[in-house]
Amino acid sequence: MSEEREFVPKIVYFMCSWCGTGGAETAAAHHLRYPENVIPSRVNCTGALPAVHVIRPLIEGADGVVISGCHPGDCHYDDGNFRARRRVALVKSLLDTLGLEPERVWFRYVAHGEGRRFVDTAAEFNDHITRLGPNPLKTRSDT
Amino acid sequence: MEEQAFTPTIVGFLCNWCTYAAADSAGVSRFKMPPSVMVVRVMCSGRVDPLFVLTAFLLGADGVLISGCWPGQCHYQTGNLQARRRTTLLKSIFDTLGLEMGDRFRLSWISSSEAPRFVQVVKEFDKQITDLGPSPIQDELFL
Amino acid sequence: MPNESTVLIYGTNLGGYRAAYALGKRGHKFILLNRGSYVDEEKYQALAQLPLDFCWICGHMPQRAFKASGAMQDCYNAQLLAVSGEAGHFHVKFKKRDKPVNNFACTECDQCIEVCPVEVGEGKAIRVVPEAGWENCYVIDFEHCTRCGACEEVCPTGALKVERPEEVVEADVGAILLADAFEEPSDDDLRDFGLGQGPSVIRNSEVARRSLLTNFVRDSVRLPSGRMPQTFAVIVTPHFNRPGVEYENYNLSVSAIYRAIRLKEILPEAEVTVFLHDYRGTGKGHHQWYMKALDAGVRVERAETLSVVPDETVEEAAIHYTSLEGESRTQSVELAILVTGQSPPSQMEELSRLTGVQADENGFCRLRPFSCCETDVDGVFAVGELTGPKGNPETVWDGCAALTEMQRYLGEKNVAPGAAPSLRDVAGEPTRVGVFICSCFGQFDDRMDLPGLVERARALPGVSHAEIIEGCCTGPTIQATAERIKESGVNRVVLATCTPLQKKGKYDKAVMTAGLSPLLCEYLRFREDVIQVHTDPEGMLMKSLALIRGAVEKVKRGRHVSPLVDTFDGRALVVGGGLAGLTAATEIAANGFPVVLVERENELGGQTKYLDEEQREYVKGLISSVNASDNIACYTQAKLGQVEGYAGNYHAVIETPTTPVSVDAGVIFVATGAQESLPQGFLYGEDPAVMTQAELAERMKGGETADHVAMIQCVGSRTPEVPYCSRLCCNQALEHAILLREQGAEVTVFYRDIASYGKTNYYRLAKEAGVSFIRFPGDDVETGYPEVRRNGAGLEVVSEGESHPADWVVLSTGIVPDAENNEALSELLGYPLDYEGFFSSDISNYPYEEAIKKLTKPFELGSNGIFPVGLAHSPRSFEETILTAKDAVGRALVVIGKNKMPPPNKMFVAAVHESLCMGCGVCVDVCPYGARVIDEIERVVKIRPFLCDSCGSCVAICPNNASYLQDFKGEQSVAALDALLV
Amino acid sequence: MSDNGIVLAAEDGVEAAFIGWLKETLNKNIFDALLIPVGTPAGDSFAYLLLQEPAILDSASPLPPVMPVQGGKAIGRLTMRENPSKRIAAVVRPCEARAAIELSKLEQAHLDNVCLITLDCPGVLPLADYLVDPVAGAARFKEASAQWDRSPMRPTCQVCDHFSLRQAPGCDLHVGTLGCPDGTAVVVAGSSKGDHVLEQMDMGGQDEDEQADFLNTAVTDWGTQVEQVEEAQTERRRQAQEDLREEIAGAEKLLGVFSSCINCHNCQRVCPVCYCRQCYFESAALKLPAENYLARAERKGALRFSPDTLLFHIGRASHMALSCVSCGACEDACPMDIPVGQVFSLLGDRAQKALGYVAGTSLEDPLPLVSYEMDELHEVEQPYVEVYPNQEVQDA
Amino acid sequence: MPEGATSSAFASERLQINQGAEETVRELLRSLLESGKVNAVLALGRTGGPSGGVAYSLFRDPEAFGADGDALPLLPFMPANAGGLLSRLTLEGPVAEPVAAVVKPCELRAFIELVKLSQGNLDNILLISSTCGGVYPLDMGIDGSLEKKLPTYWERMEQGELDDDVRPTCRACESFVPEGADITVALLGEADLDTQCTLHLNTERGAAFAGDMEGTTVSGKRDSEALERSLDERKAFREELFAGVGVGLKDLIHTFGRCIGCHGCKTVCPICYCRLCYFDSQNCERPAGFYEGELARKGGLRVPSDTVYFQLGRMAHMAISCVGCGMCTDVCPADIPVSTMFSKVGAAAQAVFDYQPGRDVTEEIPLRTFEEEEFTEVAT
Repeated sequence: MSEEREFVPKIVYFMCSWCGTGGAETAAAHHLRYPENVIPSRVNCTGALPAVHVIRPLIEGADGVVISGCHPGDCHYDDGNFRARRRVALVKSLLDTLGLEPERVWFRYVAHGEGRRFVDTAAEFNDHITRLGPNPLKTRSDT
Repeated sequence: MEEQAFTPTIVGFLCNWCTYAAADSAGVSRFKMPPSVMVVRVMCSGRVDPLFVLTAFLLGADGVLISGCWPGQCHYQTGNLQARRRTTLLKSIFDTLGLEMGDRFRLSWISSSEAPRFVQVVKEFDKQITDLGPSPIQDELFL
Repeated sequence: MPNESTVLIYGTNLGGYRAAYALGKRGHKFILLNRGSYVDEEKYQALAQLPLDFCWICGHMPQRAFKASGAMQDCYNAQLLAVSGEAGHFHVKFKKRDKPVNNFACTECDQCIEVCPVEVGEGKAIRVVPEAGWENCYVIDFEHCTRCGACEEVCPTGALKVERPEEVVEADVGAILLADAFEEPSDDDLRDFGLGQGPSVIRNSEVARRSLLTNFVRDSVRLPSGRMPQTFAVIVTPHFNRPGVEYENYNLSVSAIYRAIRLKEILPEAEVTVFLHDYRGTGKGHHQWYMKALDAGVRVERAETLSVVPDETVEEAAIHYTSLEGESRTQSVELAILVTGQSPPSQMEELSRLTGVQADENGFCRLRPFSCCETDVDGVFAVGELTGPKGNPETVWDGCAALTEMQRYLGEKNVAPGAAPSLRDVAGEPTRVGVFICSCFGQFDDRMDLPGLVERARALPGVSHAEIIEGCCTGPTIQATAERIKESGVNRVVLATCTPLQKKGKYDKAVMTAGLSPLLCEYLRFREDVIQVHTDPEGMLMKSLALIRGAVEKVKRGRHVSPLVDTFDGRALVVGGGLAGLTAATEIAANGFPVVLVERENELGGQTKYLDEEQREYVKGLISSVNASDNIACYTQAKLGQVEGYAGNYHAVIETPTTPVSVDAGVIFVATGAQESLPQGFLYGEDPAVMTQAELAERMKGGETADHVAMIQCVGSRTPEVPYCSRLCCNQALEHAILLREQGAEVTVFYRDIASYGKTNYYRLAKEAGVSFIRFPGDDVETGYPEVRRNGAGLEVVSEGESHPADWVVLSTGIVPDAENNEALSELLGYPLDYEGFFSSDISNYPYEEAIKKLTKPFELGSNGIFPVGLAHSPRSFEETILTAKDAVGRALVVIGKNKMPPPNKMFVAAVHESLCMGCGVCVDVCPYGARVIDEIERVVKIRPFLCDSCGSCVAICPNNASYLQDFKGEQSVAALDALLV
Repeated sequence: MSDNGIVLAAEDGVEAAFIGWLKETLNKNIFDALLIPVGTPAGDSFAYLLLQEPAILDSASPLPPVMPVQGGKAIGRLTMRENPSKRIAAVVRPCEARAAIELSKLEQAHLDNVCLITLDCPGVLPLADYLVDPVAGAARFKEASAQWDRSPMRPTCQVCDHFSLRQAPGCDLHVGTLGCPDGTAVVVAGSSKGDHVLEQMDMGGQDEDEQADFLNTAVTDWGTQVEQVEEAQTERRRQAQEDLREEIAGAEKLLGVFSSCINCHNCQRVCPVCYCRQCYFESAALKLPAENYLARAERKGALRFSPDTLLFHIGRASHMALSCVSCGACEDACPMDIPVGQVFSLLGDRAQKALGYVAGTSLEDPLPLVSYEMDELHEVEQPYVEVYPNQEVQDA
Repeated sequence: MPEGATSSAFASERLQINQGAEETVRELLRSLLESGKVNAVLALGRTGGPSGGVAYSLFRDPEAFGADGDALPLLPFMPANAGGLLSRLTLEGPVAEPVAAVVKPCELRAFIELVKLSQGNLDNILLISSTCGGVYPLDMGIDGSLEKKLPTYWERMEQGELDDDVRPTCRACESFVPEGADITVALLGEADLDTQCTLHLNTERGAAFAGDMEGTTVSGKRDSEALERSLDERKAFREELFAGVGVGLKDLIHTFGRCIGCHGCKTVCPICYCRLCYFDSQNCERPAGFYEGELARKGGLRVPSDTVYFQLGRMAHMAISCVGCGMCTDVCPADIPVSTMFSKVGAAAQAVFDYQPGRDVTEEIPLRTFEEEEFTEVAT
């Protein structure tokens, strides 16, 4: 329990360079706050995020991975986010099958103007992961 | 009876500067020689990758002839000397494995002025291979 | 004396923005007069009009690039004072007052806000408006501002001046574009709907506004008391409002339906009723969404009249309405959402005084017949809502159509791109990474320990230099940074500053001035990702370091690649010689580009038989100008044989009756038209008294008439087989009905929904003319349609058991795509058809066409240089057909004929390690732009850099990293990821 | 599936009859060549031979006791760059045909001139077991397959539910033996290509109708039999996969499973649908400087080296699980007896289910990751219906 | 001469420690990590918990070498050739701070060979090796039989003998005495390995790192009788082994006939350093036309083909550098005696060029050099 409180998760937040990023910037312009331990990583499009890039952080030190891109129909590249959705489904299925806590991966649309939605996602996911506790893989030396 | 009928297939990797020239003038001067050698022109005997020889044999060549400039005369200084080492290695491999391919290929030095010697070598080699008969590799299905 | 090349754009509606974008891209200067005090004070018009709850239209404007290149001059608080001269040589006079904060000097450091002593509500007298996609605007609330000047003093770049002088500016322009903004009806206009009279009535635009930072969530509809309503009414107000007060833009019904569906998504238990008179979903996908709403359990109530009476205190409103059958009902809801239309433009009088343009009977700007944006005054154009209610596509198309129409008044392009700085190839140099951390003019110093960060950054492997810079977003600081990069002798750069989204251009400029390719650099959003969103110093330090570590690992592995250039063929190929094709051909030719026109039939003109005289004349005119033009080669009885290549480089073979002709072209217009669907049943073809609207028109021309005429709408439309509204039939039927009435005939219209649209409200006119309307249960297609029977000599129409005698039965039949032809062509061009069987809009139209961001998409090559126009694209009226053609031409004019065209993303394009590529083609399948193709000989994928928008889908789908983006290589991304997590 | 078919019959067993039939196809010049497993000279294994000499067929074995090379891979090697000009019949097991079909979707096989012929498959022995004593192995296999006893077969084969491709449109001809009277088998066509072959092979002879009736009864009997077994197998598979998941699920167990992996990547090299020339996990992307490894070692206290073992397995799954045909080749090739085959077919089944796809059963279905529906998979979208109540995000 | 073959590798200085070999090595490594003298240690260790397997790891935490730590530095097992791993570690440049590696002689030779090929970097790598009694085959590491074997193994080690169950390759290994190691742990033929142990500090670096271990420094001639004996035994076994694989085309095809084409031998071979093997490259992806041609010529051919081509070709590429580590045999799912074939061929070829792979980093790889006057008999 006391550990629970001390545990600060490492979280990678993949965001597309258009909406996801835009949401983060709107949040900043509004001086909305979110936890420091949520580390953003930009990709041009969620559709450009290889499955391996979601899996690797979960093995190499992240407690959770959250992915944000444009809303359906809003993708700067038309359908990248639809493809991303399938890829996330695949990764979640694999993790689930292997009992590796698919709930450590989140996929939520955030549009450019949606600063609040962005920080909420960061904060909500952070709390969610904090409740889940540390990712057992990240400290395993035999991965 | 079959023996006589047999005309070998010999692949000749000839160096552009010496042996190929020699073969050329041999042809120009209408020297008679067995038709068995299929000439492959290479810029230097040093270019002959051991895999060339292997490939030739596996694709059914009865013999392989590599020929370049005399030591010290290589257009590229030392290509032929490296060829010699490679050839040595390949021979050693064949011999260790008891593959008669060792006897089925030959490295020789023939300068551009030695057309007669070229004819000589070809005749000898052709004889040597004819005596050996068809390469057993040809009818192996499981290579 | 040559014509002026600059264009004056008055107002900021979507059409105006689009025109500005196209002008800038084409190379014309433009002056943007904004009545508002900042970039889009009027922005929410988009929200009122958009069915979606997100919007970033303005973000598509490369305004910084435009300003840098001198293409754009934007003026605020502007007012047009005088216009003199004539088309091509207007002299305009206007006054403007600059925004207190000059965005180009502003670093958005927020110090002004911090020092401002005046508290106003949550914020201060100076505040930031971040929603604007262009840039974060700092606006001063002059009501409360004390003019103390504290903000001016603290501004590090002198970007802020509280008092800006009002300036009067004069300019010479070749053309004037009136694009005054959409105007929402006032609360008073909506008084019948109880707006402002109680807590439980709200505008849809307000809901959208509330959703800005979150998208549409429960809180967007939460009642003032904090209670979550469970019963909703979504009301399309123009259907019930007083005449002339508000007009219905074409997507209003579907906006209401969309809102209802979203409500059901977030509150599945809620009762949602959409109140409208008719469902007027005339655009692509609209009918689909209607059906979806019904599936979602949304109740759609059709009413004749409707008013809302909210309770002043209790959060409840009573909807009083009369059903179509005339019985009056009342329904009480907790929240009524008003989907409102638009008011007639308030500026018309002023504008006609200044420019001489005329208002029409409804108070909108009058246009010349058969033109898209031409007003009565040569050289003066009007676009978007100013000229009448529209759908979003039409509004946006106006913009590019305007570009097409105004070409003839404009001189040579007057914007030349600046010379690119020469970059040095760093190959072979040992990697030296420089980390430059922005202090935002000392602003960040007290937010976190920058020197400490620099120390730790310097210690990272591969980093040879790290320092704090003042900034990299103002002229001087950009220069200074470039200098520092040069002096430090690094060959890789990590810039930790702020928003690349808005300032990438500036950072690129800095590093390129220093001779480095942006591929060797990474820009961190230090401010957005750390400074402004966090407080804990230690955590901030850790996070910054992680980000820098990641960036360093990325740039270490960056390689210099020099961008390629391609030429965009100036020729155009037009398939189809109907109205759309002829328009496109003539307009392209008029701009001096050669055109090849291919027509299937043996003469041009397409389906003219349904046209009236004027329209026929117009088409004839087009045909003769086609024949007259030296720029147009015309092949009749010909069809497209084969097509290869891509945007800017198409090679086609045309099969003619004689010999095949091979044609090179940069763009292809698909104008192959569509067909009238032939009715089945209803005794059509069996009884001469049963006819289609087209046939009716013929007969009426021949002077025939009848006593009792029955019309049946939606014959062969909005059925499972033809799942869309054919858009034209209703207006056509109504016009005929009115004419017949004038000749004294009794006219009864059997309908499901009267989807009439446009400025002229034929629906009302018809009713006033005494046409009677009978609705048949429309949503059940099987049993819904009335039955036509013989009754003695005459006929009878039986609907819901009731018989209605008729002499004529007129069937309003829809328009159906030429399926066979379209599929073949789609195959040939590799261009998709939409689910309706028409050629798709240039990009995916999810959730439906009004997802306007799609229409304003700035990536010109997104459609691979292929433009479906006219009926090939969707059912369109004569005028709209012309509009689609001129819009397409406008978009083509932006790229066509460019000799040295760099890839849209310069060096940031996709590439392939051919030695690893297996030629499996999955990347080809996922590429949204056809920027990749399999080389059948080598069995590897080749790139078409000019179609590549560098989304990276190819990278994600490629199993072994054979595909990569120049700035997103496998080795880069993995190393960077690891570094984030150390 | 077309109703076109024939009945094979011969005193000396189905295999002989089938081989005879194949010879006939060569003699009748219906095919120019066959691709079929043949015993190796040493007599200790089998290899796919491409042959046109009917004589060689005598040493051929349509259903060898082991699967040293996955037939799909063989077909892929043969046709990866182009369609062969000759008409080739490939006699392969169902899972091998499915692999070939996946490969053709990935442009790694060109099947226009290839006729896929599959047989009801009793499974194969684990390669290692067999190699201990090939002769005994062969006998064991013969005996077991005779009564469709899968117990000695590889684990993946024991729970195979696609042992008969009678329903798969991609497969051209299928030889049904399950439940057929001794010495007989039915040959049915799964495609027009197959139909065409049967028509050409139609020897006529007995009275058409009689033949037809005979055939129909034979086919129906066989069909019902197969369906029953399929049901049973599906159930076994479900059960086995449940148990397996129990054994491997969770970081602790999973790392136990892969703990003895020696990173030889044999599983990937022999996987028929892992078509990459160079695997991502051997590419430059994961070759990192020492400081990277050391930093990771520091965080974890130690770093298994070679690194990225788990990443390789999960990552590979992310690349191929959607095309996995559960052939078990990977497990045969694993020198460390890791149940890769079982794990991957578990991953494959579940992933394919999640995205509504069954690998290798149709040439038409698009690969799941190159296609999408606009309205699908909403379960992976994290719902956000209300502002998240959180002090931290309030304006400072 | 045999004498030199085994003793030339030792420096005269050696450190005698009154502690079992295992403990000594653990102790040494733990102290090196604790003191920060080394940044990490590459050594064998347990993976996947108690029921798990064994793999090499980069250890940072000294505790790994504590009494019940995960590390198993001297385990007679070889899940990978550490030479290849060291190459992977230092491929992009030397390690900044010292890293210690506990390797077997053949692994050490592989690393040296790779360094010659610019595939690795020796700087800052502290090489710890031992006189090697061979390792057990991989499959014994799976069923746990390895554990049971250990007592016998060490017993026979003390007697200077090899357990019959260690890999044939090891029993036929002539280079079981490490050359070029900074520290050599004397194991083979050393008495009371559980109570005492000798460290040979062959280099200054070795001395510097192991210097503060408690023990007595001894110098002067050491008795290498046991090693010599082992050498003779192994030589004898080697001849047997090599004689075991027949010669001639038929036998070659028989031997490799059951190859399943996984190329695992190449993947685990430390010397095969190519990122993309020639035999996996486009060069060996043939159009259907090629097979049809062959078919026309021979009436039938194996598909996938190139089995023999691959084996012979790979020999031509790496046999000259083959260190006979036996990984290839271990990994072969078809139980082909790959290593025997390759060592046999390699040994012969190396003899021809009088070359010993991995003996000395300054020794040129034969095919990268030549003599003006040599092999005159080959070329005529």
